[in-house]
Amino acid sequence: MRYQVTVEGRTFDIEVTPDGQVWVDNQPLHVDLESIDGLPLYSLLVDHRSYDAHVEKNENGDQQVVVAGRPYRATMQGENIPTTQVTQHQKDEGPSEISAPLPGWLVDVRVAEGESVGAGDVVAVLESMKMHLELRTARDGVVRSISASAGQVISQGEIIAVIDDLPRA
Amino acid sequence: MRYQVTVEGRTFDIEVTPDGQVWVDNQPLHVDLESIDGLPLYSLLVDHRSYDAHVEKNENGDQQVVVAGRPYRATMQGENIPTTQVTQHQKDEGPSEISAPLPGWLVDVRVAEGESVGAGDVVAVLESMKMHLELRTARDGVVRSISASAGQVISQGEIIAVIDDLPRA
Amino acid sequence: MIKKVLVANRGEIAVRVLRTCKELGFETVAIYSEADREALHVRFADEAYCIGPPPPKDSYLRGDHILQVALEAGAQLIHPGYGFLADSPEFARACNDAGVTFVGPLPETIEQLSDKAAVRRLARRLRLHILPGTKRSLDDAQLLASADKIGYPLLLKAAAGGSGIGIQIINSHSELETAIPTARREARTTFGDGALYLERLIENARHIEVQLLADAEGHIINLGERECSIQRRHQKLIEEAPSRALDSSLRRKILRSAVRIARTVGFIGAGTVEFLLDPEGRYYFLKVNPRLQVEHTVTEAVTGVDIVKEQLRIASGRSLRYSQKEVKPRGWALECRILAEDPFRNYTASIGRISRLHEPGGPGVRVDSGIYEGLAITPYYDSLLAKLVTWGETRGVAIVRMRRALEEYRIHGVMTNLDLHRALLNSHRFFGGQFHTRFLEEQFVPKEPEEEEYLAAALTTALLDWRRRAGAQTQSNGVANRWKMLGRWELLGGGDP
Amino acid sequence: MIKKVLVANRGEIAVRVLRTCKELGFETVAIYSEADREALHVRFADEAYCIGPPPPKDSYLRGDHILQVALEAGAQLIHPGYGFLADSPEFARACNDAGVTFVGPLPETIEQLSDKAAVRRLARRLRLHILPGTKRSLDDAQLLASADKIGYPLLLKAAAGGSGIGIQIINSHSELETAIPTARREARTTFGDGALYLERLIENARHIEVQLLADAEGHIINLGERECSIQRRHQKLIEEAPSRALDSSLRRKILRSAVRIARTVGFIGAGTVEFLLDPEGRYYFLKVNPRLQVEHTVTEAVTGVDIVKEQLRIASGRSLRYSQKEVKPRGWALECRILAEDPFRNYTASIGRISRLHEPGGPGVRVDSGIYEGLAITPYYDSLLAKLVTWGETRGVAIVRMRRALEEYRIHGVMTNLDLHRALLNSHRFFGGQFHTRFLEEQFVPKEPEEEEYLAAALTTALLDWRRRAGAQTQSNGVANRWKMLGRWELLGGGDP
Repeated sequence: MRYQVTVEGRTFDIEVTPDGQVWVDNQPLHVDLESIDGLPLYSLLVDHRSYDAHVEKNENGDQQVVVAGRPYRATMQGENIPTTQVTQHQKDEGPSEISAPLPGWLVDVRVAEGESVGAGDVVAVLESMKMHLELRTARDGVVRSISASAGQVISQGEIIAVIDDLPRA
Repeated sequence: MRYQVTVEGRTFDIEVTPDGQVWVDNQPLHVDLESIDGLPLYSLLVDHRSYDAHVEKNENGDQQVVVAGRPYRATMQGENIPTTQVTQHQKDEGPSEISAPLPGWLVDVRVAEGESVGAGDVVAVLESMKMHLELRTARDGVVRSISASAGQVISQGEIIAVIDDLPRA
Repeated sequence: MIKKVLVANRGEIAVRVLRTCKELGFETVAIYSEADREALHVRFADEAYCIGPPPPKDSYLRGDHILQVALEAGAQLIHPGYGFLADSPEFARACNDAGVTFVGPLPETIEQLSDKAAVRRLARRLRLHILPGTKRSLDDAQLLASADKIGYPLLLKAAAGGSGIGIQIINSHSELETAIPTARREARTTFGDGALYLERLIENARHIEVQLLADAEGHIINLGERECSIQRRHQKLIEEAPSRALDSSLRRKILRSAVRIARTVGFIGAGTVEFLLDPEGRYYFLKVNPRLQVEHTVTEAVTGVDIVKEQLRIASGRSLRYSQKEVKPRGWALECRILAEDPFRNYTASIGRISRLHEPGGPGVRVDSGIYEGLAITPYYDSLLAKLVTWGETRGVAIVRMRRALEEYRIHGVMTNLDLHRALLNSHRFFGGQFHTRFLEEQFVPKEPEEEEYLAAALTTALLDWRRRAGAQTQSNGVANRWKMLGRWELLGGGDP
Repeated sequence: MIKKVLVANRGEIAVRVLRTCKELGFETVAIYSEADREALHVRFADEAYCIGPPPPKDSYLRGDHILQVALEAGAQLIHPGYGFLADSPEFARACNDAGVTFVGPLPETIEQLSDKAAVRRLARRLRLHILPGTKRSLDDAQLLASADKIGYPLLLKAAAGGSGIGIQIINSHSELETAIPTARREARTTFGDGALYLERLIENARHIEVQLLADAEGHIINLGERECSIQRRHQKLIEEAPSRALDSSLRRKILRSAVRIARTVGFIGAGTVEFLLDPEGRYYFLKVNPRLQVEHTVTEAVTGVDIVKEQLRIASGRSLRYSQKEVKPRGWALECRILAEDPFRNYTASIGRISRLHEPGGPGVRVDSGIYEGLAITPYYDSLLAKLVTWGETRGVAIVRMRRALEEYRIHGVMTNLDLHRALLNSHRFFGGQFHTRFLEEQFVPKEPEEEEYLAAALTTALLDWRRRAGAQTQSNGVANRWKMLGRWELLGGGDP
């Protein structure tokens, strides 16, 4: 089985033979991955170098491998593996929603309905865990609606404002 | 629902009403049992007294409740609960087997086939985790067979000797 | 009679205080909001009472509820921890009036210390330097005029703010003009008070503070200084004791200044006097905190004094057990605040459930944690999960020990700033002690992770996929191990496997 | 050049040594048996090599394999920990001959110290008291005759034994007659050598030992004494430093005796001289351990010295960093050995998988652990899971802190002796320091658990059944909490919930 694994921009060519031997970039490596008690917890030995690895989902639901306490996103290609589509499919059209990435309290709403906004403008400020979080719009537009007001408790994912595209010239 | 719960010899009469209120020995108690993250781990408040409880199986496979780090065996009776049979059903007849409660090495076999043994006699000595463990016979009898010898590695549950009852007088 | 103590706080500091109470043989009472039913301090205390819904204003700030619980539970003492009601003279007074001893200074002292203008006047009388700044009730035009007089850069602060919230750095007149309206609005929303004031920004300043203990008989001692210059967004991140920035003569002066100001206000209990130190060795008085601080642990590590125990003793009317001469600091200590936030994405707070936890141990390591495996981290309170403290004979040893302990620490389920700490502790400038309060935000560049860890992540990903496909026959690691081991025996040329 | 250290051990002590190596910036190499692939020390080290099947004689005692790994991995130092090869002059010699430095005394010193008869002669020459006893090669008749001369009670010991294994107390001639054949057979099976000897049993004796550090230039210092009188089956269970049994004049004498004997044998490295102290204050020399001891942690806690670091420094040819005067012990420290065994069922060993682990923390607490959640505890090695160490200004503070830490500790999945420790630490005689080496087995009666915990167990059992039956609608604790809280608001008469 041959894999192309990309970790944070670095790509490794990894081959695992039917008897479990591992070749990386066509060099043999002595690799021993031990799963601990059915947990997503592993002890990895690579030519006797010892790593601890933990496989988990990150906030966005993507799988990540935590090595020595540091999280790495890994994507994989290989025979029978649907190529991971990391296409930069950005919606350039239609309304965009500004929602709360965390639950918290709305400290401030900086825009009014009907107001024009530019990419990067702060639409609202959310407080969560004693931190202020600025919620910005990713592109130019007009505020169609605002569905929350300062002082209000907000759930995760709750929509705070909807921004319409600028009318086409 | 009414329960009779016996914990290490002490029996409590516990009633849980349909709305979850708890009465113990006909006195109302404010009881709040909080399960943590689907784990067998609980935070228990009894009239505001705080306990941590952990439910697990002990070595014999019986359920036990660990309160504040100390294990308690609890048995329960109630409507629709098959009465827990804790009968002292001791086999007084037929051959008895001496087996290893832990894996380890057999350090010594103290009896020979055909030898008479008395209740409490040491049949063999097992070493496990640097400890010596004496394996004794529970009653009088004659050693029918010995199936392991000193120095041998023994698995958990492996039979080391079989003791026959003394021929009836 | 066995005493009963109510701890009017949550998280790591509630656990911290409960620990000492237990050691003293006191009965303990915890309070919790609806969001904290699972919290460690609830499980840790002898008794626990729910005091309200999650928002602090409805629970941990409800002094009336908390006092009611204390009376119902029969507590003789209330320890406020830090934050929440710790600086509230009203709460302290209500407790004392109800016959429950508030663990802290007299309500009048707390009141006096919370009046920032009065404290500044007092400091000036004692001939301490204070930061040039304005009053707290200026209008926009007055602020702009004062700013030009004080000179830039300066800090625009919300009068009702605290703990580093509501502070902005202003570099010019025009920046200030733009900043004022937003700052007022935010201050009004966040603190319910739009008042702002200005303060001179000292560049390359270091934050030095002095830990004090004082009893009701007027004995005051210092437990040495702490340095807390590694900050993010004006909030302390790493603290240490003692400070590398002080030589013995400057140390003596600062310690003496701290004791003098405490004596003047009739301070009783444990408190901290905060200073800013400029690169020329001039120190500016900032304020007196009439309570336990997050970073009291580093002082405990070097002095061996349990500060919470001394607080409880003093609150019980006993006199100090130490004379100044008997306080003999040894070695060096560091504290890293472990926060649930993503330092590489603008310190965004992170919530979730602790899915796995492995804490460091071994010589010279102390962990003060408010979490455990399975606990949900909610967005309602601050993001402090735990404090990691290391001690060493020298600052160098404390640092290498902290590096080692940070490498051991594993928290899964929420993002933490462990990695930022690792990077900071590995930086040469931190090791050299060359930093100031804006070091992290202005000068620090974290190191890239080690190259070989990328490969480890890639191998784990590929092998897990391969195993899923290959199924059961390769699950048995034991067999693979034995095979490899046999290979090794041949290599080593001997031994019956 | 960065040094590389191979740690020729497993479990908590391997982790302990690896920690200091990491702090020193050394590269680390672990070795493991097939049973230890998951072990913490493997995950902890930079590199790890399998050296054989589970039985120690096939892995951790295979000096040839271990040395081969050291050479292959390019390690310059081998730290043996305690047990296994730590006392083996052959292994020390093989390492040194192969150009890998053995962290310990010279092989000749280890050899000399392992010859018990020679060491006794040496002690006698230095006018130290030694326990009346016999040679190690007597036949049955000679043993019986010698026993009558020495007097009863006495100890029958296997000559090849150690660590408290193969020791029996004999109270009379007839008891000895019965015991000899069985003891010979067991010694032959366990140690491969049936030789026995006798030693006077000192009643109500206390175990006192002195920690030493010595460099190659002949500087020797002591780091004070430890007391290890709380034992079970002649194995230490709780240790402390300093000892309550010594006044300053006796302490001075014992420390001086220890240094003298070490000087006489040309000791280099870290070592311990063990004594028995009788109730009259007479102390008997027992032996010199040329290695790190399990309980070195309590000495570290009071002196602040990292003993492993000093071992590595000395092994690297450097001289001692401390003069005797610079060693300034502070406070008191205790260590509890946390073992996987059932103390209430004859100390039966327990195996299984650690299903949940919560370690204590906070001020004055150190945990040295070889386990983590998910790890399988196998029957192949000793049952030491972790060591819990507390420090306090006084012995009393160290004790109450230990009680508190023991209450916090949770280990699920295997039986442990945590409960025995809790009971011991709560006993008045332990608190009073009135104990001796047979205190636990002869005099200690554990307290019954608290009555109310029975009810807690009963309630948990009943409510879990009730919830299972009631199904989903009662799972939502949040609703129940809110309901109860509303009730509370009404009670408190205020606040909008």
